[in-house]
Amino acid sequence: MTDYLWIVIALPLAGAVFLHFFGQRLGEPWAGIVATSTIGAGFIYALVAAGDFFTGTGHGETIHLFDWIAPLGANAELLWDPLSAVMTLTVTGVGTLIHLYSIGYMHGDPRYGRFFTNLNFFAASMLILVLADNFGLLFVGWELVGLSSYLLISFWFTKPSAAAAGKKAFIVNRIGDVGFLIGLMLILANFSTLTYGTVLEEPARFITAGTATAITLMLLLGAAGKSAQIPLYFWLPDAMEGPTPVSALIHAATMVTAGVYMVARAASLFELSAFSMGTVATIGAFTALFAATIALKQRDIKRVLAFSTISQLGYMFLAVGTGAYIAGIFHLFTHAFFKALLFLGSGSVIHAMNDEQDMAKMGGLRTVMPVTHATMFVGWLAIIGIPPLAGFWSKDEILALVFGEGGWYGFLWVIGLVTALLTAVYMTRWMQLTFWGEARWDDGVHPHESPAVMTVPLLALAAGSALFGLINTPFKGFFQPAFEHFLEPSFEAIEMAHLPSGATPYVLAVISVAAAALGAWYATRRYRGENAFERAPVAEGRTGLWRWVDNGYYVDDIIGNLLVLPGKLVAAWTAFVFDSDVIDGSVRAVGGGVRRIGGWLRPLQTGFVRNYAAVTFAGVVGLLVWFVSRGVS
Amino acid sequence: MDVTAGWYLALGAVLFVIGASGMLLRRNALVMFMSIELMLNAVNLTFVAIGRHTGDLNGQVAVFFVMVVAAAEVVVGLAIMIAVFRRRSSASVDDLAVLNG
Amino acid sequence: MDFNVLSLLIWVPVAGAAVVVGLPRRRAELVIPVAFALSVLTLGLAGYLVFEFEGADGGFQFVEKTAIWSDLGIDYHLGVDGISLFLVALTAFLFPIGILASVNIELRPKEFMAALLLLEGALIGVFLALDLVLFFVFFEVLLVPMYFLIGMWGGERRLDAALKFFLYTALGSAFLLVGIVFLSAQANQQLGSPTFNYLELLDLDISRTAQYWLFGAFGIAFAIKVPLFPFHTWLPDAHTEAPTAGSVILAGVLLKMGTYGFLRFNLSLFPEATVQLATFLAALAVVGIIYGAAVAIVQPDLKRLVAYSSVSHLGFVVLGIFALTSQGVSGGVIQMVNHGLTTGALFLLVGMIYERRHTREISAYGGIQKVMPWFAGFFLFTAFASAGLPGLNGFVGEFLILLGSYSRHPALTIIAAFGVLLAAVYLLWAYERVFTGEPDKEENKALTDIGMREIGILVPMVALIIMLGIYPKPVLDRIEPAVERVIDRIEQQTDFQSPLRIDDIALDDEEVTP
Amino acid sequence: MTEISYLAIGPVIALTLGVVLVLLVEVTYKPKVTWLGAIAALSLLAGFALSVAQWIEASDDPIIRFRGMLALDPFAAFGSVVLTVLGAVALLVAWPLIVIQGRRAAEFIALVLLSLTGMILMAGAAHFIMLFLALEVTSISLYVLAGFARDNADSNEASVKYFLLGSFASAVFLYGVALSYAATGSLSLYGAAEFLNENLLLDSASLLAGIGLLIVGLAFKVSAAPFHMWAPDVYQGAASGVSGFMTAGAKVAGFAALARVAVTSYGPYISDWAPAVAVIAAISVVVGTMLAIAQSDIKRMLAYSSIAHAGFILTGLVAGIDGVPYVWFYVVTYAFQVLGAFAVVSVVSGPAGTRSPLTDYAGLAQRAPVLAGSLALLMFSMGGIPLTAGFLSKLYVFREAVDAGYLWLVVVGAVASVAGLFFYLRVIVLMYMNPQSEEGGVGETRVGDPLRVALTAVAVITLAFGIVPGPLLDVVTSALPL
Repeated sequence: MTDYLWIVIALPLAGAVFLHFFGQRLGEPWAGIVATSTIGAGFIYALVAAGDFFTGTGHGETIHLFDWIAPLGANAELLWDPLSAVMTLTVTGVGTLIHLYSIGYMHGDPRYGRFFTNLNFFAASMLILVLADNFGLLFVGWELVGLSSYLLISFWFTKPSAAAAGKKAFIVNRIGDVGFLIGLMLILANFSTLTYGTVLEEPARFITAGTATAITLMLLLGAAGKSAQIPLYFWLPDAMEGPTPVSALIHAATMVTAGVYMVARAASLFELSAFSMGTVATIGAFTALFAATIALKQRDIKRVLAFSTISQLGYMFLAVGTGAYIAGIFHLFTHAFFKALLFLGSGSVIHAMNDEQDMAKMGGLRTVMPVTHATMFVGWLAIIGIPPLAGFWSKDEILALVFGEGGWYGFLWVIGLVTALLTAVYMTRWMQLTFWGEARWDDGVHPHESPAVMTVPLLALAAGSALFGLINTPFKGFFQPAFEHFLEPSFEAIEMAHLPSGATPYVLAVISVAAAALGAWYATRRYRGENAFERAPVAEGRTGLWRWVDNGYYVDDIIGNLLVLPGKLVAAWTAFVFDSDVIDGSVRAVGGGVRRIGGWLRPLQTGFVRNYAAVTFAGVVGLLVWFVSRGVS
Repeated sequence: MDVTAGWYLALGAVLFVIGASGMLLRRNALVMFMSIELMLNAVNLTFVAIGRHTGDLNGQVAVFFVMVVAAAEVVVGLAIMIAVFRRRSSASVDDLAVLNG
Repeated sequence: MDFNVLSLLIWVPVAGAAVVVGLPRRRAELVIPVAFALSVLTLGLAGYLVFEFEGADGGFQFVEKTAIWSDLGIDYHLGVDGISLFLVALTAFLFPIGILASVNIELRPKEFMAALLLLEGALIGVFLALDLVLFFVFFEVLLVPMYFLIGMWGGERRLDAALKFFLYTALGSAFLLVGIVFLSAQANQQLGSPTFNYLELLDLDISRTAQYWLFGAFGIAFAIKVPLFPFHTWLPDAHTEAPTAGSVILAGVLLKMGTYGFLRFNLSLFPEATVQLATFLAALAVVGIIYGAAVAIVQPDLKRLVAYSSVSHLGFVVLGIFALTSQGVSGGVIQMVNHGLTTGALFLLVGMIYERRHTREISAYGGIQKVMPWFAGFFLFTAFASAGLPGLNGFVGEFLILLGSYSRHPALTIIAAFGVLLAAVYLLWAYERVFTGEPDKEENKALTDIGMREIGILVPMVALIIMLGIYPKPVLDRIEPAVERVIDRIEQQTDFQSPLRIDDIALDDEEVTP
Repeated sequence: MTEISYLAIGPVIALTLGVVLVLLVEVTYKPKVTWLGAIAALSLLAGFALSVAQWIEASDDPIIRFRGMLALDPFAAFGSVVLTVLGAVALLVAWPLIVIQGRRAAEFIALVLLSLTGMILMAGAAHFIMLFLALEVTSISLYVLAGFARDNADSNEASVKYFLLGSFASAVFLYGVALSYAATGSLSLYGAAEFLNENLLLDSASLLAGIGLLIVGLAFKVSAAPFHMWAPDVYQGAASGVSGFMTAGAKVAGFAALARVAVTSYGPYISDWAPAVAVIAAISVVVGTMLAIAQSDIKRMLAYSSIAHAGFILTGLVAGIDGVPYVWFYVVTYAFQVLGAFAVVSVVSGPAGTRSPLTDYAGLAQRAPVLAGSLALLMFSMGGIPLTAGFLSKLYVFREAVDAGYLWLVVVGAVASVAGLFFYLRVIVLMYMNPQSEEGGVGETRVGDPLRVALTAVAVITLAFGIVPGPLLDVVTSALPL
């Protein structure tokens, strides 16, 4: 069965190729149906292939397809183990639903076929990423998802902002990729190959803790770029320029989680360096808090979710940085569901509001869009972490494990808790401004419930967000942590974080639920009534701070003015002053100089016979001096 | 005191240099040509002196050839100059500096 | 071997040039078909060569040797090994495309095609010559057709560009010539008979100081050709002013003569000096990588942008070569081919848009993806290939180079890695400005998308770009042995030990059963 | 009486007869100029045949005849072979000029043949007096040829300058002969060599001074810097139809004489004169190139480039006897190239013209493909681009110089040859790539048959010996002085 695992990648890839040539001709809805079915089939195949893992009898195995760059040990080899299985299933599963949803959402778009080409291509790239058996192939997927994200963000290329956003996303990702590349250099220099088999199995055989720190920090840079963590988070909000399904699939459910997956995959490397682990966790925690604060004051229905995604990814980094790999992957899994759900829901809203994205012009949609609202309600509860929905289980496991580590992690736990509170606030505000309260629609806008092809995925995702938490509860019997058992084989060699003993977990759970509830209660009250959308979460007055928050702490401006602009100036100076005047100038100077010398010599040719004779005679004298001196000595 | 070949050689050298300097300093074509003749005769003197000194006839014989050649040069040279100065009043070669650079 | 395929590779195009010139004036319509047919025939020969080539053998194959100018020991001596094989193939591949791309030449098409074919023969000769004088002859003589290509069919500032190109490169060749002559004088003393035979010259033992001087003499010539910073300023002018086919050949093949020369001659003939100077040249290469990219970012002229990107990309090649690790050098070799394809394609694309709008100013465009979707697609694809996107050819080379160089030049390689980032910057920014947004200018609205001929030109390149990106194994397998020989030789001749060797890499495909 | 050898002076006799016949026929019959041409052709043919006979004879046993006056050796034979061919081509090139001379045509032809006689003797002279006579025969006829266009101011000036400076140089040369005679006691080249081989001079000052002055005298004839000042003015002032012959012939004969004197008489003192020659070579190359770049008249440009080429040829001479074959190779191929170049000039700016501004060549490629093509080929060859004789010549002399330990000279030469490309290419740019090629360019473009033949011959020589130098090399390597 696993021998043909490549089919999982090949299906969406074939779909992409096929649609590239015939997609436009196929048109609606067939292009979408083809795309959806390819990835759906992939999902089913993966499900079957993962059978052994469910029964716990499976073991990881490598499938060698063909040699790629053999000298680097970077060949087309797939690794099929529980971890990659989970990722594959998430990608294909959620992916299928989002493909399905897009059939409706992209209705009437002139480049309908092209859209599904790219969507399928993304799925294929993502699957390469998660199934790769060496860092080389991983990097292939790593960059290809970057490419497809570029293509999809700037899908509406006639919109300059969209084009710019796509470019920004790709370039910021490239910054991280450079770090990743340097990490790979270090790996090859120390392991002489990139295959997981050699690198990840007892890396201590080859490298010291110091080298491990260097390698992992470089990989972390890559991960931060891909997963929009500090310092490379700022591309993700702009990425919302893309069609909403794209935001759901790429910028919420799958691609952005690649960083988390990579850290979990390279756990054995990270384990070697406590410092790197600490860095991962700290970055995660602070990103979570930072993004959450910005989310508090966004007006764009999608940008809220974007920052929320960054924040949630922060949780995942916090988890893997703590050694709670399975918890991290679990949160990745649940988040894939409820965040995709929320995005698709907002998409449904945007659709209904004639592409209006400003929450200031929404409100009171509950009545006109019952299904959407219902599913969003589930998503909302899930993300703020109300039991027994998925978000609760995953987020609280993380928090508990972090708490269990103690020390610095204790502090990170506090941040995590505060973030949980803020999450409740901004998500409640989001619900409040969008669905509840009075309607603030523009004239001529007649919201309506979306077609079934869009609502069905919503319902499916809602179900997932509601139930999938139960597969990993810390209890016994039916509620045993199945997910954990499922993943354990992938982390056998790794020493994992442990839950604090005794009743502490339950106490922690109560605390965080309380925090969530508090936040939700507070937000519902604060964001009721007139101009709520302009209100700051807490009392007015210290507007200075809120202006900062409004503008995302001016990060974009700082980058623009402190990095991009000077960079362009330097480049311009190099090009138009240094290169053209100094370097080329000196070349031209040599050429011109030669000619000028000729010009100087010309007047010597006076045309007067006497002078000619004089020169000749001078030559005679010179020669005589030479020869006679030779002769005398 | 007896006059050795060395004296003649020295005299030849002096004459030669005088001729050469005449070539460098004078502007009149004819005078320049005369100084060339002077140089040639300086060489003749040298030849004779050496021939006498070594008792080798070649030296003396050479002189005749040089004289003949000199004569030929005179003929051609004067012809050329006439060709030039038919169209010009002065005999100064400095007027002949159209070609330069 | 039943026939001298190498000689044919050189002389078919040259004879072809004669044929083209000989065509009767009134049958002008024949010129392009004939020229094309001949170049395709050459391509066929190259294909034969690639398939008959014995992959595992790192030595020279299909060797031909006949003494021509025997008095000085100058031979007509040809041979091909893994290093030159694909450069020859690349050359043979690019010329039919170049010819197809210039069917619209009005001015003296006959002479144009003849010049192209001459150029092809000489270029192939450069890569096949195993006699230094023969190499020099090809190396120098191909300046002439290239000079005419730029000077007669080029853009507005073509005269300066052509002259600069010719003189600059000729200056380098002057030192090369002195070096070659000096080398043969050494041979005269050591072997008793004068020779320019590469294989025999390998046996010379040259004093360390002499090696430095010779390395310098050869190096300058090649550094100018590559071009290595700071000898690069002839390149943007020449590339920009040359006609499309000219730029394609110039960027695609001509520059490779420099890197090839470094690899073939400097590394093997002067190993001592090579080991000593490797870091210096790698440093120059890295400067070139960053510098070329930085300058490319702000170029207002699309063609100049691509030209400067060549400076950056060739920097990678040189870095790989002077990593002196088998990965690095192999990466360098395959990157030569990759750059030939991608940059060649980019120049073709720029040429296509130039034919329509007669301007290369980026600011003159905008939003043309809407009117020229196919063109935009090809351009974006090529841009990403050039930016080293995995799965496309550019990545394989850069990946090998960077990972192979790190263990010898760690700091430099890390800096070089940022070149990959900058490549994305200048290409995507250019793409954004030219293609995205709404087409505002009337001329741009009126543009017509590329037609079948142009797509036909591009498709083979795209196919190769993908092929080399996904399955480079056949190419790498043929390059490896030759590269190994070079490295082995350096290790024998000096106390240098290559930090990374294929053979000590543990390629274990064992299953991961954690 | 074995000292007499009519074969040794066969070519000379043939040419002299030609001279006499041309003049007599002219005065008696006043025939059509074609007849005079025929006579000249016959005498050149005879001269050529006899030279070949000399070659065959001398290659077995080279000897000296006329009591040490003339050498009958491959060196001399080859010299006269080349010179007779050169003379023939030169007459073809000059034919349009001859035709327009009317009744003076005979004199012109006679002078060309006469100067050829002198040149042939220069290559064969084994005795300093003989050499001096040959030198003068050559020079005097060239003085007259330079000023042949009596009513052209430029020509007058050219001939006066040439005459005065030439005689000056002859005097210097002669004084050198005297000094060397003083030191060796012999006026025979071989006698001197004998003497120097047998006795070691205690005080070689006068000998070396003599060598120095001899070198000056001959360097002047081949227009090597700093004894070159006359060359640009003379070559420009002379009628375009004949300056080519003056350049080429003087070069061949001058280098033949220089080579023979240097390697036979003073071979033992090579360590003394080679450095001096090297310096002269370097100066010539640099000065010639630099000034050529600054020219705007193609005749002057060619003149200066000929100075640079004199330097390159001298580069080969520093290797002594080993270098002689390659000196031959270079000077022979170059002689024909420069002849061809001036031939094109003589068409574009008129056979009797003296000025030939570069602008006349704008767009020549459209107006006269043949002319432009041949000139381009010659320019590339003079610039040393491979597959032309010019490249191999340079390669050979460079190699010899390096072997002789003059690497610095080779570096100078190599760099200078690149700088030289600058002005060779500029001509090509004008002819082929000139933007306003359609209008610009006023030069004449009709090519007569004689000229066509000459150009073809030159092109063939340039290309053939550039691709398969073997035959010529076999000859020159055996064309060594006794």
